[in-house]
Amino acid sequence: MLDHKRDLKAWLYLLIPLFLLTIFTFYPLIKTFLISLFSEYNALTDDFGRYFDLYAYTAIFNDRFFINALTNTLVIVFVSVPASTILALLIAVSLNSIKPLQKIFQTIFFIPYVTNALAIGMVFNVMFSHPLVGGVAAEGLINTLFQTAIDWVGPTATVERWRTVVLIYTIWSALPFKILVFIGGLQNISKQYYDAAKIDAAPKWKVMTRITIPLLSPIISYILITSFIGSFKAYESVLSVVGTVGRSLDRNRWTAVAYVYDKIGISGLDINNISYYSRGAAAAVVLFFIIMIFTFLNLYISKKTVHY
Amino acid sequence: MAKAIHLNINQDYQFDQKLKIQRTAQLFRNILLYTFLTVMAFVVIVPFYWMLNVSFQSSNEVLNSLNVSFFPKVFSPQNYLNVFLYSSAAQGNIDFSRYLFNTVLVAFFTTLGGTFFSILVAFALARLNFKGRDLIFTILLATMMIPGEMLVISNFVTVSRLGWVNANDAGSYLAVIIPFLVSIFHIYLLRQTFKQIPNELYYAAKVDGCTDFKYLWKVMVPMAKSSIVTIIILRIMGTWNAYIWQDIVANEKYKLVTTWLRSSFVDLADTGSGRVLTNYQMAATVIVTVPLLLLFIFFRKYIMSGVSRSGVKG
Amino acid sequence: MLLKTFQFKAIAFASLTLLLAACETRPSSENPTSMDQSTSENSGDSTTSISSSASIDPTAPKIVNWYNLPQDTVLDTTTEVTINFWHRMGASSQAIVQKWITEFKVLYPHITVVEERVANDYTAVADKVALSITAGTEPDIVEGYPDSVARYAQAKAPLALNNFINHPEYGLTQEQQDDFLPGLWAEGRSYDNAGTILSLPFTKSTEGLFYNAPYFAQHGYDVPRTWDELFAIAEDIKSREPNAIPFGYDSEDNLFITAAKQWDAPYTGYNATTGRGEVLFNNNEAKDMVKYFKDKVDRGLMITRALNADAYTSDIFKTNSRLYMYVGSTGGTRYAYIGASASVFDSGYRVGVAPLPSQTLERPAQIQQGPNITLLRKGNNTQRMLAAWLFAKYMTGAEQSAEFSIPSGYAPIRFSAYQTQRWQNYEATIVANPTTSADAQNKLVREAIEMFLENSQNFFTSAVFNLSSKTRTEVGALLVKIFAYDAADETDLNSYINTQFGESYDFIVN
Amino acid sequence: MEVRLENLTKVFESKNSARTIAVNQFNFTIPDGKLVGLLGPSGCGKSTTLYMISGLLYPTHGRIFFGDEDVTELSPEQRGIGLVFQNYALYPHMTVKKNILFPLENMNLKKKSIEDATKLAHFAISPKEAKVYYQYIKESTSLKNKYKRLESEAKAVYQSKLLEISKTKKRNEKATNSTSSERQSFKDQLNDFKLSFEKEMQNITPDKLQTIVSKMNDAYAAIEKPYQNHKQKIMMQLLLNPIHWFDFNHHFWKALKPIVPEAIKQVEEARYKDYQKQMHDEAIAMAKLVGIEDQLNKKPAQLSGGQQQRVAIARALVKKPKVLLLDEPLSNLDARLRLQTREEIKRIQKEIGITTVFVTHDQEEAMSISDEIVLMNFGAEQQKGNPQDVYNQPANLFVAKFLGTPQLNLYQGALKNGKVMIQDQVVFESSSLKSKSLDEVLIGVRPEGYEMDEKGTLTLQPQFIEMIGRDVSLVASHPQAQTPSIRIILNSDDFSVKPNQLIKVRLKPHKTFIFEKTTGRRLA
Repeated sequence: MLDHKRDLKAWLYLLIPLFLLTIFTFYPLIKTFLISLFSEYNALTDDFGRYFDLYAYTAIFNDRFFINALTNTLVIVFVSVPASTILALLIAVSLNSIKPLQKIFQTIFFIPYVTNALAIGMVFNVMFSHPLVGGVAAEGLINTLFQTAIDWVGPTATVERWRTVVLIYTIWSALPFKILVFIGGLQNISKQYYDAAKIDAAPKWKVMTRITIPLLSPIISYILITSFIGSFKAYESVLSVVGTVGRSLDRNRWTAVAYVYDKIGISGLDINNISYYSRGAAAAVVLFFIIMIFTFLNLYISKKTVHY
Repeated sequence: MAKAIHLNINQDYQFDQKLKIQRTAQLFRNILLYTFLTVMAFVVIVPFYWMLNVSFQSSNEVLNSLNVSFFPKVFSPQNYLNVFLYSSAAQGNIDFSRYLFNTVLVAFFTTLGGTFFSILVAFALARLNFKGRDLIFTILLATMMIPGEMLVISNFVTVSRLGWVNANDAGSYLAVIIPFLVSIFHIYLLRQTFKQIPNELYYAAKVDGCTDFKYLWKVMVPMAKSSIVTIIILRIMGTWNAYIWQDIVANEKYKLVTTWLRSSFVDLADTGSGRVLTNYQMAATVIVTVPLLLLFIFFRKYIMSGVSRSGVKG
Repeated sequence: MLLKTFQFKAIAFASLTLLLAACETRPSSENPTSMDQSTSENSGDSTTSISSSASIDPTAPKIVNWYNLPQDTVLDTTTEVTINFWHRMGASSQAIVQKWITEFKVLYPHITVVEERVANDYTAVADKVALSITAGTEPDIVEGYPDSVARYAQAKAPLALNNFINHPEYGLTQEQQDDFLPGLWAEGRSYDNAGTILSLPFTKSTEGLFYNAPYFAQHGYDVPRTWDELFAIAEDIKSREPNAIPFGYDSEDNLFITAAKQWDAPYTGYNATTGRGEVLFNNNEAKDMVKYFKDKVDRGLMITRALNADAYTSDIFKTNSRLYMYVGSTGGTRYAYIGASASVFDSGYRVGVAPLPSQTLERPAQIQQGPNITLLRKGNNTQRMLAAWLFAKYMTGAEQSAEFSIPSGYAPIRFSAYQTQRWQNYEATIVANPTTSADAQNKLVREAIEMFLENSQNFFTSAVFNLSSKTRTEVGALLVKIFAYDAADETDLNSYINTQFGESYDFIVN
Repeated sequence: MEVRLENLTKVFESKNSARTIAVNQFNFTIPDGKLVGLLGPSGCGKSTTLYMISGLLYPTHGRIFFGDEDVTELSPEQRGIGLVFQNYALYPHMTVKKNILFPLENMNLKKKSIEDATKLAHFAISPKEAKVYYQYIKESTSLKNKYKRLESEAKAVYQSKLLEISKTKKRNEKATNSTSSERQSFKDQLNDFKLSFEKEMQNITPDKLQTIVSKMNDAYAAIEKPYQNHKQKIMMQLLLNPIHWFDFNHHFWKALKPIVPEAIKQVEEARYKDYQKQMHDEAIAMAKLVGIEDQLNKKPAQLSGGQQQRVAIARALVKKPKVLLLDEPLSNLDARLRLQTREEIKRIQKEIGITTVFVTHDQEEAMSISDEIVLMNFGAEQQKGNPQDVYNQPANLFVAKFLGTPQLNLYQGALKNGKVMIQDQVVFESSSLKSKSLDEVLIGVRPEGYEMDEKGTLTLQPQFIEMIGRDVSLVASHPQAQTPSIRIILNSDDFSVKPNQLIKVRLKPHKTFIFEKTTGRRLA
């Protein structure tokens, strides 16, 4: 309602940040778009080449390893995000409904958040490790505990197995932030709703579904949106958990991002004279659009269901 | 009469019964809750237990033992010292402390600058109204979805044109700090909080002859401090976990702990086994984890209300 | 709000597609671009044999134009120059280079050399150099493998050394050139047929068979020359010690490439018609080769590094039990002793080195590895490039070559290195039957280097193109997978091998 | 300080260029030191008006004068007003004291008081020059204001013209031409202003202003110079002794006092005064005035609504504004507190005699404390004046209906040459009506405007009796009444009403108003 005479001031606040963003975000973004369309782009000379077409896109969609990478990403997204969200919600609610030990539990659940993601990924790797030849090294913790000799993360690990480990890790590492957010949200819900529920003698599950979740819905949707965006970009997690130091990540375990990195690492043209770099860019662009679509979907759904 | 009394007693008795049932139900529920939490807590904690366990094992144990040990056979706290003394050939003899120093330095400046800019932008977007505000906000939101790798190469070219890449001076730090200084995610988070501060406060401040800038720092920032603390933590975490970008742009002397944790401690110097000395690795990880943990425990209150705010629609 | 975003993006994309319409579209069959053509006349066979130096045809297209250095160019010693040298050397080697830099500064006070260890492995170095080329901040000298050079060549970045070498004052005389081991020297020329020289050999090594000498003597084994002989011995050992893994091979990558060569199985090469590098390893000979070794692995006769939980197989070797021979890089010769416990050493543990076994004695092959040094073109800054050249020349001098080899086990790259005083002194220190680990190491290094020299005619290198390094790592991974695969039966194994080969191939070319 | 609003107009333009006129050609003068209530139903533009006075909103047309200074272009802080919001808008993270101090901290006291002191000093030292100089300053500023005003008015006119054009525009050349011509003329106008401004500046600028100024400054310097050197020395001495570092200014001033020349004493005083203390004292004083001195260290959240209200008022008053603006200040309080605070506000206002504007939708509230009320509806003034007069002599139906509880009762009636009749019964006549005739009028009667009378001309059907405290009201019905039931306040002595028995009443002339049905204009 306040009338502003001078826009100029506002721009002063934005000046430096926007400048930085323009140089380090907008410009590269646009450039990547263009590169993905100039299918003979030469990364070394930064020369866009002669051709402006969609060949890079056709190339990646004919590349089964890209499809595979996308699948891996989608699996991570659609298993780990909902799973971790639900789990986090349960934990948060339970945490919120206990008095003694609450703070200690809170701290414990937060620990994964402050540890170096890569390092802890390697811990997982060690825990699930399995020597390919008996008698040269120790079985990992898990194999020892369950008296098995399964290759979970090694070169011979089957899809189901390494995916399981990756998912366990991603869920595990996604928990703390979500728990944190939910607890915060729960504490903002005023007690009277619950008192009312008590008076109506509503059963616990009903309280959960009829009061807690609706009142948390803005936070839930926020969590979903951000963590969807986040897990679409998953790479380091996979690399550190099911990759081996000094070897490039097994192509079957690639996420979309891993694909991008591999392609922008190779110079020159492939057999169809399409620059690998352009293909990397194209993959990134595709990923970008997928993320965008999902975000809109999210927002749309939350518009429908969230009670603000 | 007697009957009545008896009845009464009976009723009382039943009443007690009800109470008992309720109590037991309550008890049962609590038991369930605590078991659930304990189990989850256990799952969460295992990797850390393992981290600590390994970090106290001797190099010989991690390299040659043929079965996992749940507790260090030879308890070797000296690992924690060795982490600092260890200068692995793989790292060109730059020791851990240097990396730690780099990380702290970078973390400090990224946090400082990043938070500052986030505050400015969030304020402009939440409080001031000017032409094109919504457009800018929309664009920002859109860029939140960009996978970072779309930016890496062009940014590399940019920073190297600025002479920051492999610069043997502060340049390397700049290359690590500047490009991702402005975080849209944080701006978004903060804007949401600012949005919730009632307009009247702003008008009141106006009437009290308070400039926009002063209002931001004297009213908005203190009121949004929990969100700001959150951002600070997120920032520090970011630096703590920074991997790819800094690994590409900075030369050995200026890299951050993550690189060290991943690619150092490859055992060439000692026995030439070419294996990773996980005990050192884990000791190092513990060393970088603990301060952050303390930070959290210290700011728990703020962080919690802070992050939850971000969820509410603005 | 976000719907707006969508519109905004949509518009952006629409405008791009409009652009597309304005642009030229690609004819269906288009000839490959520069780099590929340049190599198009390259010899069609799968690998460039180095022992027989390829015939030079000056009229052939050059991969990069030779930088024109007039004969009468003189070094301008008045103006300061600083040149950068990027490498990935370990601490000890780095120390030596730093020493050289100070020495060089005395010779040429106006030249300052800045050496820098920019990454952990050669691929990472290449990535960095590639990026820096894009950004125009590339170093003057870089240590690396040929395929990296080929990569730089796509930006015409490498400096053709021919005119520098031929320069009357600062160049290399003919006998100086001949002083380099011919095979190594030839590698610098292997990028085209015009004789363009893009690199000088720097630190070179090959693979050797290291064996537990006393153990072999004790059981009267002769040093194996073929794989069959080797595995015969292995089986004998196995029969004696059931839980032994008699033989180890450190690098799966090398195993595949070398063995493929020995089995005469195509690996990579240059397409005769297009002249572009191509991937050929997906063939039956290669599969047979893999099966041969897979069989040995399954029977517990053999192990590789990946199977050994990423520890060098020498790790077990050093325990003087279970593993009695391994193939490792001569660059790491000393690690045959380093790390072996004193007790083991005193118990008489000694190591012998022999050439790599081959499939048949007719077709011996031994990989030649180790980085070269490449100069990068610095515009037309003649003085700067001249300075870089001089330092490169200095680093590859006889003295330096010897100095660098002795501690590491890399072979000197020049014959005259063996005449240097330094080398003589070193030779003098070698004792017939050493009693200290240090002596033993020196002896072994010497033997390794002799082995290197004697077998240099068997050296080979693979074709060099934008996918060669990817292929190399991929075949390594492929081998590990197959070795680790737990096959139900013959057919299962075959099908698995086929699928894996197929996948790997698709992956590389895609 | 008198506040004058000259045909103030505020038009809100929403994105889809839908224009809503919140305030329309509003003219009003708030006499100095009076408390004026802006009264009206919600959305009548009273708050908008208030915010325009405060400077938070800028009028589309019209001017605002504080005294004879045009403040239309000035920002809120420049106008020197105090504003109290409906929800108090206290800073939740500051203590009560901090809240009250906040405005003071923003108004660089030191600078200001030094300036004033310097001015005085100048007058003391070189009266002649000072007189000329400050005269010039005063005139030039007022001149600037004047032209600013002129320009903005011209701009407003220009824009409204453009708007007209764009409305009538039919996508043809002429329209665009006219816009361009308008733009041209506007430009010319601005140019003229510029020229004439410069000319007038010339006129008021005294010849050789420079020399005068320099003379003045030299005279000042002549006195200050020797003293300055002294000052330096003393400062050095003090700095050498660490005891003085704490609260340096205090010690410094103590040392300076004896040696400072009379002429510039105030200036130096102003320079070394402890403003923190001053602000603090003022804050305390304010707190005392509103009676919250014992709450100073609490956070707003810990206070009751009434206390928060007082804090808000204290904060608004602490910087001694010329005008105090209150936006529905009582609406968040419960009934009892409301009465209390109402008195409180009145008291405070009287005590400091500040011109106050009080916005409310509660007529009772407005009437009880305002010296003068302004009734607004649809962004326009309906009636203004002293509350009682307005109540007794409502200008129109709206006013009559809006004021007074229970509401006034309306009957459908007719006017036959001067006589007002309901159902052919003459209920009211007045000379003012002369011999007018109108077959549709509305008769408004205040609830207290009835008298039981056997010969009464109005017959009512009682429904029931309502007792609110002391006064008793009869709820009855009448066929011609606009409302199903009508309320009559009876004086308790005469009520012998029996249920379901018709009663006859007479209307008190001064409590009865006649309105034109169509326009709501009052006839008598």
